[in-house]
This record gives sequence, structure tokens and C-alpha cells, in this order.
Amino acid sequence: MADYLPHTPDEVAAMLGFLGMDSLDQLFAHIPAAVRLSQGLDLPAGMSEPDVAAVFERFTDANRATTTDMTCFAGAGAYDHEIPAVVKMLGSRSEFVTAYTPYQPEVAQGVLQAIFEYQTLISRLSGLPIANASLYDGATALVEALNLAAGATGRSKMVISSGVHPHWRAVARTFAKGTGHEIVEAPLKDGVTDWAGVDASGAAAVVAAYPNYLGILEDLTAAKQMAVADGALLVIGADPVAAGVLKTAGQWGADVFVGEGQPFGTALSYGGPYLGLFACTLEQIRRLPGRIVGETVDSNDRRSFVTTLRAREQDIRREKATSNVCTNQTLMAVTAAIQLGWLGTYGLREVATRCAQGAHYLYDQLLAIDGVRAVSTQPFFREFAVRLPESALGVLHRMADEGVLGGLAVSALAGGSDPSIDDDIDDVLLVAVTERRTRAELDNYVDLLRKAVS
Amino acid sequence: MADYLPHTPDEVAAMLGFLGMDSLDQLFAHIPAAVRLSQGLDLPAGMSEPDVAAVFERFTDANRATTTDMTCFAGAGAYDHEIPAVVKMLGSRSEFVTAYTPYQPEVAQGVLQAIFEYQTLISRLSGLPIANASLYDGATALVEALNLAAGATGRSKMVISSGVHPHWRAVARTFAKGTGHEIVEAPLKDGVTDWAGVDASGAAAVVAAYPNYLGILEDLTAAKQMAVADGALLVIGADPVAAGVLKTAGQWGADVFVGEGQPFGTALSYGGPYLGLFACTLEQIRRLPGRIVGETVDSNDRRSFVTTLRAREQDIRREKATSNVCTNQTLMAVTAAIQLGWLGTYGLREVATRCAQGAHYLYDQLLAIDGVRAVSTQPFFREFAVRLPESALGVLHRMADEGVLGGLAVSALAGGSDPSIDDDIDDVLLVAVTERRTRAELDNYVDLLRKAVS
Amino acid sequence: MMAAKALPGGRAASAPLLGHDIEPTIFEMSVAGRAAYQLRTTGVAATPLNELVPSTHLNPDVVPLAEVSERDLVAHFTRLSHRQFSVDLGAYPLGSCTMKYNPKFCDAVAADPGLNSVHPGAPAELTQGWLDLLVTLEETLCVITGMSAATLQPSAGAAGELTGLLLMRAFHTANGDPRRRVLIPDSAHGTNPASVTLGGYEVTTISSNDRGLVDLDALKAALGPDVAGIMLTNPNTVGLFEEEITEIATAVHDVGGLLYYDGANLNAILGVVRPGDMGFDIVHMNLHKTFATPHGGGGPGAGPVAVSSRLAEFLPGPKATRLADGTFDWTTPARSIGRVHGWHGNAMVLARALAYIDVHGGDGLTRVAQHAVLNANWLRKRLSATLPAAYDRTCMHECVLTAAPLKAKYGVRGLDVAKALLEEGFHSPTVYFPLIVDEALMFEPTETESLQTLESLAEAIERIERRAASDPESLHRAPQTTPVSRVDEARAARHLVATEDAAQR
Amino acid sequence: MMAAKALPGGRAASAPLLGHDIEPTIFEMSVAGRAAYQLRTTGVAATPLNELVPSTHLNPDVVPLAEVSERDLVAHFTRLSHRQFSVDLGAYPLGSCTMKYNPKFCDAVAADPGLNSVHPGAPAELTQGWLDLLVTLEETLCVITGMSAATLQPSAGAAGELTGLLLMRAFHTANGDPRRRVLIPDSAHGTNPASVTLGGYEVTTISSNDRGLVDLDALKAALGPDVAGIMLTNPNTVGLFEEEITEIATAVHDVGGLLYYDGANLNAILGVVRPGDMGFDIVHMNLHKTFATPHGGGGPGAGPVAVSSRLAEFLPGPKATRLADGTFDWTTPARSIGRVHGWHGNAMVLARALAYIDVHGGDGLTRVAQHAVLNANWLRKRLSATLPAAYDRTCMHECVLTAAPLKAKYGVRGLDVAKALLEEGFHSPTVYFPLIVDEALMFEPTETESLQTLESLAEAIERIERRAASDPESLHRAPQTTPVSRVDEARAARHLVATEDAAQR
Ligand SMILES: Cc1ncc(COP(=O)(O)O)c(C=O)c1O
Ligand SMILES: Cc1ncc(COP(=O)(O)O)c(C=O)c1O
Repeated sequence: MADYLPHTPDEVAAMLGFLGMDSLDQLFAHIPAAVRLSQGLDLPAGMSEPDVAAVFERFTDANRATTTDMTCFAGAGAYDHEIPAVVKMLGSRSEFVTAYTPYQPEVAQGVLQAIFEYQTLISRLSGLPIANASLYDGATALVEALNLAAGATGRSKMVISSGVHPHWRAVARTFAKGTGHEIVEAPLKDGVTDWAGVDASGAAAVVAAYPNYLGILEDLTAAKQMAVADGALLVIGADPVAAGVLKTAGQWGADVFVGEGQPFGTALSYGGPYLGLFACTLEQIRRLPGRIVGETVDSNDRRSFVTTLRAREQDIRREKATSNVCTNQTLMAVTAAIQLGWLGTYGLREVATRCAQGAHYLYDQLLAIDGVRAVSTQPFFREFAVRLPESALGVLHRMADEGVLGGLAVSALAGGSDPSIDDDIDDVLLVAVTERRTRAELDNYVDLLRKAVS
Repeated sequence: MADYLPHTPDEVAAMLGFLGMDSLDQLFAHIPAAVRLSQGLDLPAGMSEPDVAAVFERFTDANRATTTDMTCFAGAGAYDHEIPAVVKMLGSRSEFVTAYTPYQPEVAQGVLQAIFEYQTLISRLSGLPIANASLYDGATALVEALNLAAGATGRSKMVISSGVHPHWRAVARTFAKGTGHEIVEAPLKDGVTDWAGVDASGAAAVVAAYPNYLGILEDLTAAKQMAVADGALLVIGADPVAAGVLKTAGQWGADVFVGEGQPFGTALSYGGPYLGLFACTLEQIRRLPGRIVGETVDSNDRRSFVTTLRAREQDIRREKATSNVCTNQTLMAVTAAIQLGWLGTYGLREVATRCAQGAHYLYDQLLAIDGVRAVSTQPFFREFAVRLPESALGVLHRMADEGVLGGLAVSALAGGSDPSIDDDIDDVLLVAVTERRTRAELDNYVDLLRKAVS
Repeated sequence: MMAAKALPGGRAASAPLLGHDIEPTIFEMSVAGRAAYQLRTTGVAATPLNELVPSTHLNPDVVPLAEVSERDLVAHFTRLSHRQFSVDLGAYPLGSCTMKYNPKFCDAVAADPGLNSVHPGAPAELTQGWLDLLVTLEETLCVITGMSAATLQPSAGAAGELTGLLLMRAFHTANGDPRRRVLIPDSAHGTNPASVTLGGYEVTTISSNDRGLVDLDALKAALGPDVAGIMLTNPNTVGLFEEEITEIATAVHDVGGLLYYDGANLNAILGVVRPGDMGFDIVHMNLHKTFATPHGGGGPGAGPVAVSSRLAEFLPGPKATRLADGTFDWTTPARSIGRVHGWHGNAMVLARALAYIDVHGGDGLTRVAQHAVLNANWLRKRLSATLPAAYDRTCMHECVLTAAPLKAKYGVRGLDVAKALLEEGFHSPTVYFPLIVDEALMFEPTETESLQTLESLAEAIERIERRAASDPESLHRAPQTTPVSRVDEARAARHLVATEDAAQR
Repeated sequence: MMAAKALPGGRAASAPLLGHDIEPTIFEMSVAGRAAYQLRTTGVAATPLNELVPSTHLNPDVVPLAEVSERDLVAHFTRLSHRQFSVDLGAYPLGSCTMKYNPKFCDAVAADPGLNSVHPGAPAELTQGWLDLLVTLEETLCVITGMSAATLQPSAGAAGELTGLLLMRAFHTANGDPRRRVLIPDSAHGTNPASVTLGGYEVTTISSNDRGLVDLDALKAALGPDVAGIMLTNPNTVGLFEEEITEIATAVHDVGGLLYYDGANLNAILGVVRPGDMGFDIVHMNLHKTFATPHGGGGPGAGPVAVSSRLAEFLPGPKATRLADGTFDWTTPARSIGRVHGWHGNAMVLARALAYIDVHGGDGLTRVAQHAVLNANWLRKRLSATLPAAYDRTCMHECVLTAAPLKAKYGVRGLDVAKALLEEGFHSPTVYFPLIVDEALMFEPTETESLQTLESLAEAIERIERRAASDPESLHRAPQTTPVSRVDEARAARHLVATEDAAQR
């Protein structure tokens, strides 16, 4: 029996007395007996914290793929970047952690200003003038972008490059069942989108990924031209780390930028909570989903921050809202602001550059292995796919036994075959390299893979 | 090359310019060239934090005796108690961690009030009306107690039970070289102090340990009588956890209480920083070493806290100060207040009781092993000594190979033979049991020891 | 884009401990050439980027973030934290939000690298601990709600709602009868109608009766064969238990509709009554409320959705599944609606929730509900002379009071009371929700606040009432003791400045 | 002993974010029957204590601590933390204290169970990592100070001083000539004379000359065969380098005395000049100052003492030692003075210091000193019109200014300036130390504060000067923006209330 209740038996009795009751059960007397539980919940009794810790040790012991036990080459939107002690410490300050949505701005300037700074950072990285205060993750941010495009154009056809992360496409397909959007996937050819292969007429959005999920850098000029020609919005899903050096979504002409913000200070966390990044042009501002913090003044004319443009939101507009999002991922947004503050202008560039350097070094070494083949001739950035002489999953397991998480099997990501890969998908391995990977780790990887495929 | 400096080269140049200088070296031009370093320090170049983390991994990997890797039965003042997440979190709040001594009370009420609460808690646990804001550790707290006694009595002879921790006695001997105190150690017989064996006439202090370092509960009536008879102060060094249920130092008639506060929320920490506890009678208040926080009011008559009785301290009284202590162990004192707040009145009693229960269970099992013998027939509390059929150190090493830190060799603690143990000291093992030790761990201990000595 | 003259990072005048200045933005503190980052030495050759990537892809400009020292970074965000209220500072009786104390133990669990350093794409064989945890949590949530299967993917309550509506749609579609409308009481939270729209349904609003409950006649009148279902929260958003829930369930089921339970208020009924037993088919939970995972200033949350057996085959996938041999793998339900999250949901929030549930156990969860309801009722009654309850009878874990009498007597509105309460040392309750109550002030004390805290809150409100009588003007100006005084919300919307760059223009 | 009526734990009016109330003590919040603790289930039989221990040993009474919920515990200490200034909030230019930014990385190192869960009595074979760390740190500190061996046992600077004096005594005693006096400049820190007394020596005070340095003639006059040594800090406590250090060293050595270096000011000379090279025989370091281990509100610190080769055999023991085979063990120097700490010293502080040193390296430590000195000189010059330097020439890492002109002109004292600075968003400098300077204000900006912060500090002081001119009264009443206003220190000493129980009486 363990809990965090302050009530002593005397106090409970006194409180019940005040209410004219003599048992806690009486508080629930108005609930029809027919639906009430007679026996309480069929769950084990409460345990003390140290006892629960012992239970959780069973879970942690059974997780082999921790970054402390395995060198991580897995990516696909979730990366093993450096998170310094200072960012962990600041991001876990209890004022940020245990606050609610900043409904009372007079006592929430801390979170509000941090979000304002976050919005500024994401706006700059996206090359677009306005960013929101976060969405759930990259995948659902894409869904919100499609909804925005539908609202902006009055159309419902969505042309999506299959260079977009397979999970994101899957999520878009799921939510399209509610919105009724028609989703058209543009296949990849040689690793880049074959826009010519799809018909974008009447489309609300053209969606491209940059780099695409195979790590490949696509020239987005054609996507932009197509969007303009067909009156669609251009939505770019971009790697926010690469955004430190690559052309911004704005520079490619995007109307909407979406991204997965995990690389900015959030641990791998088995996939969540992550951080949905979202930015757009000023034209779309009244359709922007989620919360936005704006600058204003207080009654003494001091600069203050407050959530603004509330009239778009569900609590006011109800069924006509631009989005149903209420709780978002503020803590991750605050953490991203802190991590980007730590990295600074040149730190982010350095991280992006080192990722690319490591990835290219590894790629070159791997292609020198007998039987390992390129999937594309196109340029890539910090992640790449290679074709192995056998199933990628099998190779991954053999490498895992040697302490390396060698990447991700594209077939597992895609859940089977996929328009992004024209040949046998089972043999394709996706490898990510971050700034944390040392030369020795890369060389070890090469050795292990060579052994695994020979 | 890594550091935490904010200065840009431009700023350095501008600042030097303001000073009429053109290089940083010029700042040091007034230092005689003869003593200046020409080449800088002969140390490796700076490394980034993650690189240093890799260096430290070598250290942590080479430490086998962590509580995560070995079940800990070692004690002697340093115990493996539960420290809950909530205490770690609160105790590591940066306001407490990165503050200096509260010299400006208007902006230091946080630390000051926490110390006030700490003083209250230690006063209650010691049964004495006043406690200071902390000293370095138990051993140096004892030294301060001796100095206080010398000041109070104008005498310099110190009668110390050899039931006092051997390290404390060693520290007392060291500092006595400066103060000129004569230290007389009273031997133990059957594990309790043989007061009759020493002459306390002309003594400034009679010092007893409760329980003594072998875990044994001595009746302190005789010590008190002797102190009263000879006009000496009674100093009791007590286990603060046991103080949750045992007679207080005050109840035994102590003039001064000293103790090691590590069990109150401080990790084993390889021995430091720990926490020197110190309390005394009101009579001795002007001789109390170290800092004291007192209650007062501000100019608007609001309750406030401030360091007080400063006239005792070194910064004011200089060579006549009661002690030279300046920096103490405030953070550990604050942590102790938090941990004691978490434990509360009954939690501390429960911890003390469980320690005793585990220790007695284990003791009974061990004495049933062939060749394992009692060291004393006296009652003990949460720690006990047993005599093994062979060197305790050898047994400890064999148990360590099975993942158990089986206690401490008394010979190692004492640094050789000691008046506390009359027979061969090498075979004596000191075993501590905390509330964290499970029945399964105790039973495993018994099995391992049986194997080790058979 | 950097501030012309950088503002000092070391001046602490914005920390309420010292002063009332504003805190500069990190951009205003930025100085070209400063940096805080330190990276590992890797030994990888530093090939110039333009040798690796065609220059058409490289941004010719440097994207300016901020350039600050680690010291200033720490000072800045530490000061911001001092300008932020949180549960850890004091009572936070925001109705509908369940701002209970979040045990630090759960945060410690989530900080363990054995959980939080695992890549979500790692093969199931290498992450058996995580799959075990997820399956255990799913099973546990099903016991708590009385349902038979659940998805843990949704990231928050609203995401759970939409997932639930897509399940509703999948169910009806599979029956060859997609239907058109979803009923929602007029007191519902805004996410409910918004989710209905995104689920492709039309909203039909059901009015509440004068007892604050669903008007059964209005409900029946609205029902028909095109009704896909109804969304309810029970207790509802005025904190009252829908006593006719069985009748409602029967009526909806009779026309072939499904019952959706908005679990935001689950805290009130833990171990007392289960949505499944009340006839609900779909339940989302707000783990960040009921199971005390900290709200993070607005997120993250987690909004698992549990369903009755007839809906289980539609659940999102892949799902962590216990296999016959005791190991775990990912499987996808037969007619799954697909993924609703980029990976497996907000895993670290899920882990915290399981730890919280394990500490409490079945007995502790029941105590949670009992004491939450006890606190709310005590406060309701204690305040009855000052802020009468909108519906004056036994409430559940929260109570909706009204400042209408204060407005009538003194011209002091609910918002004024809320702001004045900040000056009294408490976070404000939820104001102006639910919309059906005039001058609503919705208090949810939660079970972790003590009687002393509640009494002190009540006394504070009584002081505010006296102030309303003697100096109502001062309440319109409240709060004055906070880092900023009343904020001009209208101006923020009129003059949108949502980034530093907009501020510079 | 518990408060009759408990005060609420959830009211946050004492958090400066909201209000200016006082924070109740934990005892005032206590309610009989509440508890926060949770212990492991062990399976050990719960034998009643009086069956294990004779009842003569058991306290017949329950010692009352406090009885609070975990929620109130968190709220209380979180609010206390908001009532506390710290480096992480802003600049803390306390002279002599070196309140630089403490890298969080070092704290993370010290939080590793691989270091902090090790029992200090575990055999050396099981703690080789720790011994390696300690040996490495000792070697590193010797390089930094130019000495040949060190002890890491002393817990703080003052403990280091006393240890050093005992080494001095052991040295002379071994030479059959214990001696009697230790010389100390009149500007010395109070710990120096106090330590001398405890070391069994008499203090002879040496006056400073009008340049703020040791008066060489006075020194020579005081020297004699009974002088055991001299304690100096260089730079001295007015922030000036003792330029005649070689002459001083020679004079002291000539009479057979030893030179003791108080390392509190080591930050100024890292990589620039070493105590060993100046002729010092014994050096203590304040790791918590120079090597940025956080001060913890007054501790813990660490005060290692390094010595020249002729003193090495006297060092405290046991010492971690590198053996010929590359492993490590504890050894005790031949003529060791014995232990000065219950175990091995403040190990976690030592670990932090080594991490800090490793990050900086030799090059970085030199930069630390250079920039610390640059900042102090810039500030000294920048403020020269308002608060003139006590000795107006190049200082080291700190500068002693004087408010004497303000006192003369406006009746405003140094203390007033210090208090007013709090209202301006800065921690105060050290006031009234060293004692030899009238109305001393001792600023140590440290190297981690930026030019912008220094400029802003200077502007704040200029504003205070203008306020002194226009409204000096207001300065006597400062600070008013802080949680409590000026505190009545005299009353605290007059009416000693050092525990809750004394407060109740
Ligand atoms: C009644 C009710 N339903 C739904 C929600 C939405 O939950 P979330 O904010 O997690 O999306 C809330 C949250 O405020 C709520 O109070
Ligand atoms: C010059 C000087 N010497 C010695 C000390 C004493 O150091 P500690 O406080 O660590 O005992 C100090 C600390 O304030 C100091 O400034």
C-alpha cells in the first residue's frame, strides 16, 4: 500500500462530517449501484517505490538495444545525438516539467518566453516566418499540414513523395480516413521522387522530404514548379539538423515546413515523446494548427508573452477549429530551445557537418565490401541506404550480437514493399551516422558488416 | 581546447584597449619575470566534455565495489540507505547547489531557512537544545568537540573510548598535535568501554560512542558519572539513524553530541562529502564551532533567518575564534533536512528498526556457522562484529567475487591492532545491515560466508 | 538579425527573487563568436561539406540561432524557470486538468537509459523489456477501464479522441453503414467537437438539463440511424456524474450507435466505476492527468484508447503483443485503422504512468478517486457562500462554481477572481469553462492537496470577496505581485509578433 | 511540539513569483499521521525492537521530526529554492569566493553510481578506479602548483590551512626545533589566524604598506629563529600580486621558516605563475573556488594541500598511491601526521575538480586566469569614478574598491551599496573585507561573466550613486524588492532562536 495522499484518518472523518457523510463510499452514493464496482480493481496491491524500481529493472534488463550497450547507427528521424548535462539539467527543472499549458500568462512567462524563442528558432531553421508551439511528432505534423492545405485550397487530393518516411505516410493514410483526403504517393526512382509519375492536378498539397527518408537530397525545384502550376501548397518535411546547413524549406519555396524535432535535445525514448515541428507562410497563419505564443505588453507596458490567435483553437472554435490539438509537446519544445541555445549558430552547423562526414566515410567503406551495393546514385546527407546480399534484418541481428545496432531494415520501416524501393526491399539497410560516432566505431562497423555478409 | 569563457577575441581586444594594453600577457607584466611560467602548465590540452566522460568511464569501470554491482554490507559510519528520487531532485536544485554561504540574508532565505530546519532536526535527534549548521564530517566534528571542551574547562586531557570509530580517534590524534591535547584511549572489554581502566581526573572531555563503532550499545551511565565527577564534559558520538529510537545523547547527559550525517540522504560517495553533526547545551553556545542560523525579523517585521553569533567566528575573532571553519557542508545539511522531511517522525523510526531487525537476523544466522564466533556478549543495534576462523580481508575478497561487499575488516579500519579488540584483530569482520537489505540478500550472505570459511 | 547591443546574461533583475525587469530573449543576449557547445573528438576526417554535398543543396547563408555562453544559457533558462508557476510550487486547482503532484520517482524511472536510450526502430528481439512494459500497461489500463484491448499510440487526449472516432468509423464502415453524426453534450470540451470534424462526422449538440446532466429527452430526440455515436465524459465537465448513464447507453446502442468515453475525468472514478461497465465502447485516457505524468507546460501527454472486444480488431498497429511462448513481438490487428503515431506513442509518458499505477496498485487507485472527490466536495461546500456551485449537490473530483453573484453585486468577474487568486499564492482555477455556466470557475483540487491547503484557498477567496466589496477596482488590476501584471491578450492577437524577427521588424 | 494548527503546504505565496509572504517551516506544516516515506519490502521478520535491544537503550518518547506529504515536502523546498540567489540565476561577484559558473557536466560526473555509490571502506582492489582518479588529481594539482606531493583529505580551505600548519609543525619538530610564531599579513583572511592558533602557533601580524602589499621591512623586523613560517595568499586579499615575493621567500627561508600559500586566490595565477616557483613550501587549494565545484550554499568544498619534496614524508595518510605494476593502493607516508578526515576527503568534490581540469587542460586553465584578471581590471577601471580602487593599479582576479567617497559625500555606506545592488539584479560584492580597507567592496567578477554583464553591473552602480545623491535615505532601506527586506542581524544574536523549539518557547 503506497500513495501520495496527505489525508490522515482524522482529517477524512472531519471532512466527511462537514459534508454530512460518514464514509468515503457515500461520496459515490449517487452513482447507480448497477454500474459500480463492488470489489475494486483487479490489480495487485500498491508497492513501494523501491519495489516498483525492482519491477522496472526487469524491463530495463530485457532491453538489449540501449545506446549504453550498443553503438547506435539507427536513424529514420530518431537520432543518437549528444545531449549535454546542461541541457538535461535545465530541461528537467521542475517549473518547466510540472506546469500546465500557460493559461495564466502572469505566472507563466517562463514557459511562454521559452516557446517564443523556440518559435523563432524553428522559423529561422525553416526559412518561414511563423512557427507554432509544437505538435505531437513529425508524422502528425504532416497530417496537420495536409489539413491546412485542404483548408487553404478547398481541395482534398494530397500528392506525397514516397521519400517521405513510411511511418509518416502511414499516419497520413490513417487520418485521411476521417478527413476523406485522397492520398497519392509518388514513387522514387533511383532514390529520388519521380514527380512525373503522378498527376498533381487538383491537389491541395505536394509533399516532399528533404533529405528523404533514405537520406537522399532531392532537388525540390520540380516539386515547387508542380505545386505552383497546380495551385497546391508545397509541404516540405525536413531533417532539422540538416537544416543547419542545407537550403531551408523556405528557400525551396515551401508553404509549410514540418519536421521531427527529436534531434534537438530529446533522448531516443523508444519513439516518444518527440516533437512535431511546424512552420508556414504568413498567408496561412489563421490556419496554423496548435498553440502560438505572441509578444504583447502587460498593464504596465512591460514586454510580455501570451498564447495568441486563440480563435483558431478547439476550445473556442469547437467543430470549426483548424485542429483538435490541445496538449502538445511543450516540454520538448522548451528542451529544443535550450539545446539549440547550447549548440548556437555554429554548433548546429558543426553537428550537421560531422554527421555528413561520418556518413560519407562509412558509406564509402561499405560500398567497398563485396556484395554491398548502392541503392541510388544521388547525393545523400547524413543517412544512407545500401543493398546487402541478403536480408538486412538477419545482418542486423548478427551485428547486434557484437554490440552494434547497425541501422534499420527498410522493409521493417515500410512494413513490406514500398514505392520508394524498386527492387527487393528486404535486403535494404538504412544507416545513420551522428556526430557522436567515432572513427573507431565506424571502422568496427565496417568490419562487422563485412563479417556478417561474408 | 574547451572552456566556459564568454569572451570573443573582439571583446578581449576592446577590454585590453580600455586598459591601455595590447595583450593578455600585459595583465601580468607586474609579476617578476623570474617566477613566471614561460610555457604554461605541463598538462594535456583541454578536451571536450564527452571526451572527458570517456576518461571517467575508465575510472568507473575500474570500481568494482559499487552498490549497483555489489550488495553492500559495509558500514562504519557510511551506510547504504534508501535515497528516494524526490530527495535527490530537491537536493540538487541549482539554487541550493550553486549558492555561496548566505552572506546576504535578503536573497538567501532559502538556504537559511533550510539550515534552521536542519538545526532543529539535529537538536531534536540529539536531545540537546542547539545544533550548528554542519561541520565537515563526524571525525572533525569530534575534534571540534574536544576543542570546545578544552575551552570550556581550561583543560587539555581527553579521555576517549576506543569504541569511537578508529578513524575518528586517528583524526583526533592528528589535530591534538596542534592543540597540544593529551589523548587517553579507554580500551574495550567484551566490546564495551572499560572506563575503570583509565584515569579521567583533570580531563576536559569524556568521549563515548553510541552505538560504538562495533555496533554495540554501551550503557553510558558510568561515562556520565565519571565526567560529572571529574568536571569533564561528556561528548557522545552517536549514529543519527539509531537516534530515531535509542535514548538521545541528551538523555544520557551529553554536553556535546557529534555524529556522521551521511545516512541522511547523502550517497556513499567514497567517503565524502559527508556531514558533521554537532549539537550542545546552551551553556556552551558561545563556544559552538561553525555557523549558526538564527531567526529574526526584517525591517518590515517579517520572520527572517540570518547567520548569527558571528562574533565567535574566524572572520571576526581571527586567532581567538572558537574554530577555523568557514566553508562547511551546507548542501549536505540541506539534503539531510529534506531526507528527514521525507522520512518524517515515523519513517526514521521504521528505518532504524528495520536495520536492527536485519542485523539481528543476520547475526544469528552467522553465529550458527561453524567457526564464526561472537566478539562480545553485549547488545548491538544495526551493525555487529564477528570473529572468523581466518583473515577477514581474505573472506571479503572471496565474497566480493560473488557480488557481495561483505563488510569491513576491522584491522583495516583500525590500521592494525587496536585497544577495542583484545584478541587477533585480523579475523574480525564488521557487518552492517540497512533497511535496503532483503531477506534473500541476507540468506545469500550467510551462504557465501559459510562457503568462504569452510 | 542579432541584437545590435547585446543584453547582459548575468543580470538577474528578471528573477522575481530580485526584481521585476523583463528577461531578455536569448537572441538579445547573443554575441557573435560566443559558443557553448562541446562535441566528442571522433577522428573522422573533416572533409569540407561542399565536397560531400552538391552546392545547390547548401544554404549560402548561415542560419542565425543564438550565440551564448553556457553560463548565460543556464542563467537565462533558470531565470525563466523562476518566472513560471508549477505544481511543485503550490496548489494548481485548474479544473479539467488534474494538476496533482507528480511523483519524482516516475521521472527517475523515465530517466533510466535502459528505457530512454532505446531506438524505437530497433528490432523487437532487442527491446523485449519495452514490449513487455507496453503490454503490461495495456492490460492494466483495460482492467482500470473495463475494456478488452487498447492502443498506446495517441500522444494526448485529443489524439486519442480522433483515434477513437476513426475506430468508430471503421466499425460502422465494416458493417456497411458509415453513418453521419456524432452527438456531443453542450458542456463538452472543445477537443470533442474538433475531433468529430476531423473524424469526418457532423456534430449534433445535446443540451444539458437544469441538473447539469445530459437531457435524456433531448438525447433521444437527436438519436437516429445516422448517429454513429455519442461522446461523453463521466463525470461530465461540470464535475457531475451522469446518473442516467445506463439509460443513455441503452438509447444509443439501440440505434446502433457507439458510446465514446472522454477519459479526461477518469481520476474521479478509479476503482469506483468503469467506463466498460457503464456501457462505453471506446475510452481514451489522459495519462498525463489521471496517472500523474507531468504536464510539461502543455505537454507531452499520452492518450491511449481502450475498446470493447468488438472494436479490438480495428485498433491502430503495430501493437506490442505477448506471444504464446512468453516473448513479445509487434503485431497488427486484423482490420487495423493503421498508425496514428510516428512510432509507438509517447513511450516515456507511458512508462511513468505504469510506474505510478504500480506504486498505487488497485487499492491505491481507489483511494486516489475517493480523496479527489472528497477534496472537491469539501471545497464546494466550504465556498458555497462565496462562490456558489453551478449545480449544488455532490460533485465528483471537481466542482464548477460561479462568480455570477460577485459580478452582480460588485462588478467583479470570474477572471478578476482568478487573477486575484494568483496574488493570494494559488494558481487560478479554470475560467469560463464549461461554456454553459455563467462566470464559471472550475476548481479541481486533486487528491494530493491537503485539507490545510484547501482551507487556506477558501480563506483566500473569502478575502477576495471582501476586497470585491471594498475595492473592486483593485481586482480589475490584479495581479500586481507577479512578474508581469495583467497581460494584454487582445493586442497580441491584433499585432501578431510570434518570433523575435517579427519583433525586430 | 507540532504546530497546533498546521499551515498549508500548497499555498505558494512565499514564492517570489507570486507574493511576499514568509514560508512556513516544515514543522509548521506538519500534521500527525502524514508521511512521505516508502521503503523496500525486504521479507525480514518485523521483530519488535524491544526484543532485540534492552529497553534501557530505547527512548521512551518518540522524537518528533515532521510529518508531511511528499507533495508538501516538494512544495516547501521548491519554494525555499526560489527564495535563494545562486550563480545559476546571475552574476555573483563576491570577492575572495570565486563564484564562477559551475559546469553541469562536472555534476553529472559526480552523479555517476560508478563513483558515488562506492563505499569508502571497500578494499583498494575493488576501488581501483577511485584510487586512479585520486592519484591523477594529486599529480595534476602538483603540476598546477609546482609542488611535489599532495594530500586530498582536507574538506575545505580552512581544513587545508590547519593541515598545512601541522605539516609545518611536523617539519620543524623533526628538525628538533618546533618554533613558536607564524607571520600573517594584516589583510589576511580570518581562517589564517584561526588556523594558526589551532596549529599551536602564535600569530604575528605584519602590516601592509601603502601599496597594499606586505611591508618588507616590517616582515624582516618580525622574522627571527622562532618563526615557523608565514602564511600568504598571492595575489593577496586586496587582489594584488605580492611583487616582492622572492625577497619575502628568501627572508623567511633565511631564518629557517616555511612559506605557506593560501590558495583561495589560485584562480588568478593558473598557468601564469606557480606557488612552488615563488618559493612556497606548502599550498592549500580551494577546489570549490578555482576548479568550479559548486559551493552548495556554504559547502562542501575541498582543500587539498600540496607540499615541496622536503615535506612530502609528513603528509596525511593513507594516500592513494600508484604502484610499480600500474595498480593502486593506499600507503602512508613515512612520518605522516596522520588522518585529517574520516575517510579520504570530499571525494565527489575531488572528482568534479578533476573533470573541470580535464575539460580545460593546461591551455584552458591559463585562459581562465587571463580572463579572470582581465574582467577584474576592466571592472576596476570602469568603476574608478564611482568606487575608486583601494590601490589603483593592475589587480589580479579581484579588485577591492572603496565606498568611502560615497560615505563622505552622501552618508551612504558600502553595505548600502551592496544591498542596493541586489535590487539592481546582482549579488553583492564582499563587504568590509579585507579589514584594512575602509568601506571595502571587493568584487571578483570571475572569468565566466561577460563584458555585457560587467558593463551592466557598472551601470547599476552608477545608478546607485545617483540615487545616493538624490535619495540617500532610500539606500539605507534597501533592498525592498527581495523576499525579505533588510534583516535585523543584531536581534538574531541578542535573542538567539536557532531552532523551531526555541522559537516556540
Ligand atoms: C474534458 C477534456 N477532454 C479532452 C481533453 C483533451 O486532452 P489533451 O489536452 O490531452 O489533448 C481535455 C484536456 O484539457 C479535457 O479536459
Ligand atoms: C583568502 C581565503 N583563505 C581561506 C579561505 C577559507 O576557505 P574555506 O572557506 O574553504 O575554508 C577563504 C574562503 O573564504 C578565503 O577567501
